[in-house]
Amino acid sequence: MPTMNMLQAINNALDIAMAEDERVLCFGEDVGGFGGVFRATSHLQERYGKTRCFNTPLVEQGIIGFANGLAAQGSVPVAEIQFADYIFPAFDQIVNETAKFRYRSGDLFNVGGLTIRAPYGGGISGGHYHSQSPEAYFAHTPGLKIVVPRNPYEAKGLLLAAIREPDPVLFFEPKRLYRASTGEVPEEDYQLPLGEAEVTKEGTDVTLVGWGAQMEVIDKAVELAEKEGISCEVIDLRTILPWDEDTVAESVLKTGRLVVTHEAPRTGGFAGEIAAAIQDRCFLYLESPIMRVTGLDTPFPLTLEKEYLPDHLKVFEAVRASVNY
Amino acid sequence: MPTMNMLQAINNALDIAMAEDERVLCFGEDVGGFGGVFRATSHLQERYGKTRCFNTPLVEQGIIGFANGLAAQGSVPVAEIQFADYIFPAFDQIVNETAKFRYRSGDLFNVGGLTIRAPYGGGISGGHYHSQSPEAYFAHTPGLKIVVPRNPYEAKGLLLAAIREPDPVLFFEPKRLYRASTGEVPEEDYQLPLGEAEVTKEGTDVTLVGWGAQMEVIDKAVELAEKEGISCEVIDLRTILPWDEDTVAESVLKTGRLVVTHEAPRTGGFAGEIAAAIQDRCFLYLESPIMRVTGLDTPFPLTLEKEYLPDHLKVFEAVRASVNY
Amino acid sequence: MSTTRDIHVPEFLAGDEFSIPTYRVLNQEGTLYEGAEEPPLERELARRIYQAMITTRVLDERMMAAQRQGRLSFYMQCTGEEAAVIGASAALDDADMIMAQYREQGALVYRGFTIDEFMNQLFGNELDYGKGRQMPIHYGSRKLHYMTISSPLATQIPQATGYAYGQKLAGDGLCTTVFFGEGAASEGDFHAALNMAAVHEVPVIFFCRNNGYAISTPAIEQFAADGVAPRAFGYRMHVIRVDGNDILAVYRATQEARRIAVEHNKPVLIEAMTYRLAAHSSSDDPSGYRSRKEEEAWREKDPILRMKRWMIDKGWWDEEEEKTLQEQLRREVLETLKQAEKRPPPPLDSLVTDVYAEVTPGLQHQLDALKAHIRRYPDAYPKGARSLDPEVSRTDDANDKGES
Amino acid sequence: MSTTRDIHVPEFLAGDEFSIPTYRVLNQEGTLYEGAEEPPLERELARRIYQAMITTRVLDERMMAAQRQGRLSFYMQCTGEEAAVIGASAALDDADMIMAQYREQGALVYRGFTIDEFMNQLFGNELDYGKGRQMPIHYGSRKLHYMTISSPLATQIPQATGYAYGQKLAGDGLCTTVFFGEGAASEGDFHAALNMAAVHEVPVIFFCRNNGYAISTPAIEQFAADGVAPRAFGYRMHVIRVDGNDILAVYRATQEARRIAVEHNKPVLIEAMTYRLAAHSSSDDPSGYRSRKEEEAWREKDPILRMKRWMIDKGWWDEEEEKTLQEQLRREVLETLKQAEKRPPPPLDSLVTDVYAEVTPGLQHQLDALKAHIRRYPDAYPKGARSLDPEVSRTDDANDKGES
Ligand SMILES: Cc1ncc(C[n+]2csc(CCOP(=O)(O)OP(=O)(O)O)c2C)c(N)n1
Ligand SMILES: Cc1ncc(C[n+]2csc(CCOP(=O)(O)OP(=O)(O)O)c2C)c(N)n1
Ligand SMILES: [Mg+2]
Ligand SMILES: [Mg+2]
Repeated sequence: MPTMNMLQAINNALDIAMAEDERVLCFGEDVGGFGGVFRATSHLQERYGKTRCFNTPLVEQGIIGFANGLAAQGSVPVAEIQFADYIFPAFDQIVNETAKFRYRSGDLFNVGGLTIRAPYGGGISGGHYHSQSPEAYFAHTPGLKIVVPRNPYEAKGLLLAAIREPDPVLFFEPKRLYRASTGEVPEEDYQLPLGEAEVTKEGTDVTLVGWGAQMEVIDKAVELAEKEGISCEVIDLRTILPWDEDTVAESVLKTGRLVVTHEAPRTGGFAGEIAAAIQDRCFLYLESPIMRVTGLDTPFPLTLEKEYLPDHLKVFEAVRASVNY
Repeated sequence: MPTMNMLQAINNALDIAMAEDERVLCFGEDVGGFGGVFRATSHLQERYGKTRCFNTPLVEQGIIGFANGLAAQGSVPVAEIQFADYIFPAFDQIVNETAKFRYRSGDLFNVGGLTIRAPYGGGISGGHYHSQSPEAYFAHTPGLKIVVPRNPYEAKGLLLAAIREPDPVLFFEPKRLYRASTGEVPEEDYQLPLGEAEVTKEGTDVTLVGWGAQMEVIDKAVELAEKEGISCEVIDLRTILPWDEDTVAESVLKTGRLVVTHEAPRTGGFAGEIAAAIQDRCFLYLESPIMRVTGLDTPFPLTLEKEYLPDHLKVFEAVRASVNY
Repeated sequence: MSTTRDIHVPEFLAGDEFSIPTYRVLNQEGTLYEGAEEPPLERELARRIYQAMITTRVLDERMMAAQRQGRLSFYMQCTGEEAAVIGASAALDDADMIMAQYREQGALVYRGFTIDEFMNQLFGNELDYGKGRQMPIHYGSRKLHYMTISSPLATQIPQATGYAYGQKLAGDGLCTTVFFGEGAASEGDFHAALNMAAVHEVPVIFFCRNNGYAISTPAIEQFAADGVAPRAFGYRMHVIRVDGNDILAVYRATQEARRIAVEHNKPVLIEAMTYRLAAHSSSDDPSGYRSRKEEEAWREKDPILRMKRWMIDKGWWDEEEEKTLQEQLRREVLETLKQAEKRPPPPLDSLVTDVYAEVTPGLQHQLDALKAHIRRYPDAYPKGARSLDPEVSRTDDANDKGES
Repeated sequence: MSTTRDIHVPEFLAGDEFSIPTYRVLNQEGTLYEGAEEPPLERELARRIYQAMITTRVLDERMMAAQRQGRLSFYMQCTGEEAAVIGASAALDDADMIMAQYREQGALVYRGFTIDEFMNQLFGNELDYGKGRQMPIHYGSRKLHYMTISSPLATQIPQATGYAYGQKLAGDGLCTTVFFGEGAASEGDFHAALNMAAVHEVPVIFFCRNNGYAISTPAIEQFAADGVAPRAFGYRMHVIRVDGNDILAVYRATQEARRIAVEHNKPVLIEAMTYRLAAHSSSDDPSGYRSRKEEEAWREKDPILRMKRWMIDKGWWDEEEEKTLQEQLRREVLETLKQAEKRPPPPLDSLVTDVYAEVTPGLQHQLDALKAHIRRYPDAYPKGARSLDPEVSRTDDANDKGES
């Protein structure tokens, strides 16, 4: 099996999707000849032509409006937003249009073919306009699916699933891992299920839940915790909306403790939703309050980024606090 | 003291603010000569002239962009978005600009003078584009303040405070109550504090938290509950961001039970944040899981609106379930 | 970029260098302007157009009356703009996609949406294709290639660009026409749509109904330029301004626009100058922001009257026929209305279907909880209570009608 | 609306009816075009402009080199566009507001932002006015009326309209100039800004640097029209296209634009035709999307060289002076850089200040928890650990410098 980094895995997934189905189109700012500022769409224009892989003018609301129309027509657009921080001009098209297209028409029309890719997250000295994790902004929107991969293998399998999914999917890619995360990735076509979390490690004392780049942080924290004899169960949520409550609840019923972590600010972040739902379902089994390890309630900083980020030490301390409550 | 409905109270607050400070400006779609589609800005153009109260072209991103610039310049803009459902084209200007203006410049520049008013909420046969409650979309954004009044008295006092507040404020007005809610409102200038919840009724068995139009629903539910001998404490959050965790926590430490309700869909709604924070702070005192009574995880419907809404019966049932857990 | 001439003195342009004329064929008397050529429009098609205009007018009058009686929660009229909307639709292939704003029911009438179909949407009953989820007038028909209306303004404009791009790739010779008001053209989405259409050479017709108002806001407070047409220059796009109350001019211009779009894959902007004769909607009262005199002046330019005169001149129509048609339509609307308002609401399950292609476990759970709650309080939720048991109340194939 | 002439045949316009010329004064040899008039530009001001151009060029070269050495995380050059940015700035009142995109450091240099001030921002140290919160090149200065840069493109354009509206109300005779690239002009915010400025008669100058590229995207894939200038017609706005590498043309055109803006409260659009000689940013490599030949052709149109020839011709500058200035600047940049990179980071508390006017209880709580955590692991957070005790490490008045 070849080794790929996450960008290669994503590029490979797009290549497979475009080769297989000529209705699949890739576009966005600098996506065409240049292959995207991160090169996720490299060589696609060469292979599939300028009508199927192209640059758009610099207008996110237009990119997604255009993509919505294309999807409604029956094409399968994969639109790139250059940074997740720049997805907000398209917020109306996504939240009021993409998400409600099928519902409002009684399923006469839908934009299920649409996938929106965007690099997200911090740890790259990007300051508050190249570091945001906006998943929670969208997770309040029925009709959208939101997926975040943690490594190249997951990225390829989840992206292929997202493209073929009959619902519109926001696919947030942890850009800090684009080149940093490498691993074996099958060359052939495969899909990983949407809507299903994955227990990446079993344990008995405490459950840790995260997604995307934060899974690496969790793994490091777990190493520290296990050295202290704390047995951790780790869950990668993978799909943020609709999320797999059952898998998390089942784990917490067993461990009695839960730590959830994400980079985005705490207030209104998706950890809040998980905590709210799980305290409801597992109330009598909880040994300690559900803990959240998140960014501060501030814009994403630059010089003090390290201090801001929910790193492995902060997660480890939360695990300790949870177990010693 | 005169009796006013909520629109009159809001109009009165704007009138007072404009009379007192000539830097205060009111604008938005149909806000000028016509006085707004709900008439919240009636007569302001007559009184203060076309340069201070005017129609804008139909472009929400422009309205808020313009308002951000005006506020940075030192003016005190009160921008109206005709319906909260149409605030999303301005999402980027609000979330990436308004909210981060002071922080990113190290306080060289700020848009603290800005207030954005928008009618929100259901119960008016508006379907999903005239009924949304988008507060949670913004509550994940440090730098913004979010305020929702429950009656005319609160509307006037909170709006005056919002306009004079040194931070930008989103002021969501429960349009179902615009004419339906009336009450005594002092003619003179007064302010109510931002960032402080209000305990509107004391009780001992269970705490109910809500805001805006939902307070009326809570009151009805409490009536039913008290008939069954359940003593309810009721809290109007009033400011959603930054919210008054202390007041809610204090109450829950006493009652041991919490029911939170809002109209927006459950997943990612602000009740989740409240539940997450309170289970953390009050863990050992909780007698039952924190319950959320919310809209369904769907776009806002029309014909079956009554079924969708978190009405007094649903809140009442949650109170019962909480007490009988 | 064909940057052209040099100048050595700083001369500013302001757009006064050119002006955009208005294309007119038919005057208010129903005869042709001097020098105007009648577009080839056969009797049958002319009658289909005219009848659609009358039907739209009658439907609007009746439904606004029904709204005033409290039978309907909301309504919006096309009144005064029938020629613009129907003239454009008639110039299209019936399989072309139409993406409308909300005031274009005339296009649906023209394509054969039945009164029954209108009523079911207006009453959001169990036969509404939209399953009672949107406010009245948010029609849609897959069969008639008419995209379901969405309230947020201008969002359909870049969508039309995307839809038409897909049509171009599909190579079926079809195009998309997107309607919008001069107010909606102020949204950022409009600018995005035109620019992308020009850059990507998309067969889309941007049809602006410049009816003078956006609710209370007059066009003069909407833009400083001479209408919406000059914006086409910003994107190098073909553009024409037409008298929107002139059925022949609208028809002919749209025909030509369609040719440019489909044969050359070039977008076209059409600005139809017209007037919103009625209130913005049933919630609006225009007396607060415009004069009766102004309204009267425009009432005299009624597009239906103008076409009628032309039709009668041609011998293609007469007053007798008109009377019969009007009476028949009024009757049909009223009868259909009565049936539609009595039809049951969509089933309770429709609250959670179509959010996703399949109902998610979470939504199923929420529906189950709701059902349990309604069982406890059936009287509080009469609409929901009647369909707790889907087998009993659901007309099974009802919802499939408009889709095929 | 001045709807004008009628036509009776369906003629479409496509913008080929007119063309937008380019205003040029100085040719590449540094002499005037025939028929061109030299704007009144005194020796002292010309030297201030020229020195600002040189300073900008040297700063850019040195800092890009520093970035290549890994001393700086990110950098963006103004290279090739100095005449456009500085020529425009020189035509303004120094108290006019400037709202830039990110490639306009020349304007700051011109207004007197010191090398030290640049360095402190670039290194996000404790003297950075922005308190180390934004990426390098996100400068701002209240004192110099230069709005802090924001990365999201085009957001500053409608803000400039609003800012200028406030200036008009304040009646102090000032205006706002907003810079942006031809790429950013595709955003919806651009359209909103121009339309609102025209409707509300706002003294704002929209200055488009059309440098041919938006990262890798050539202008030809950005719009189909002849540049950005024709968009002004869509809003009835004064517009001029200038040779952006011609300091005299830019200066003169902007002077005139400012007069129109301030005296008549009318917005103006200026499109400066120029070229981004360097990479988009330190993260970019243009060899993937454009030819060396193209770059070379533009390098010969270097705006600094052109002005230099004119200055020398005038006897206002000579090679000796140039050499001395360049050396002195290189030295100053390097020395200042060395100091700035050694300065401590902003204090830990700055993580939570300025989110709101006052630190909220919730944020104070989060900061306290963070401090407790850092006390436990001081080595893991060296920057934060050094300012756990604010008294010790904070240079108290440091942050006030740029604000007055
Ligand atoms: C994004 C958005 N903003 C505001 C509204 C509220 N609104 C509905 S119709 C309307 C006026 C539209 O005017 P125009 O586009 O000229 O169309 P007309 O009604 O004249 O046909 C407004 C402001 C909306 N539906 N969507
Ligand atoms: C809203 C938004 N979308 C995308 C980006 C990423 N981005 C940064 S610069 C740039 C290109 C800008 O080109 P142009 O406006 O022509 O300015 P230039 O770099 O040529 O000076 C892009 C796409 C951004 N910063 N903001
Ligand atoms: Mg209109
Ligand atoms: Mg550029």
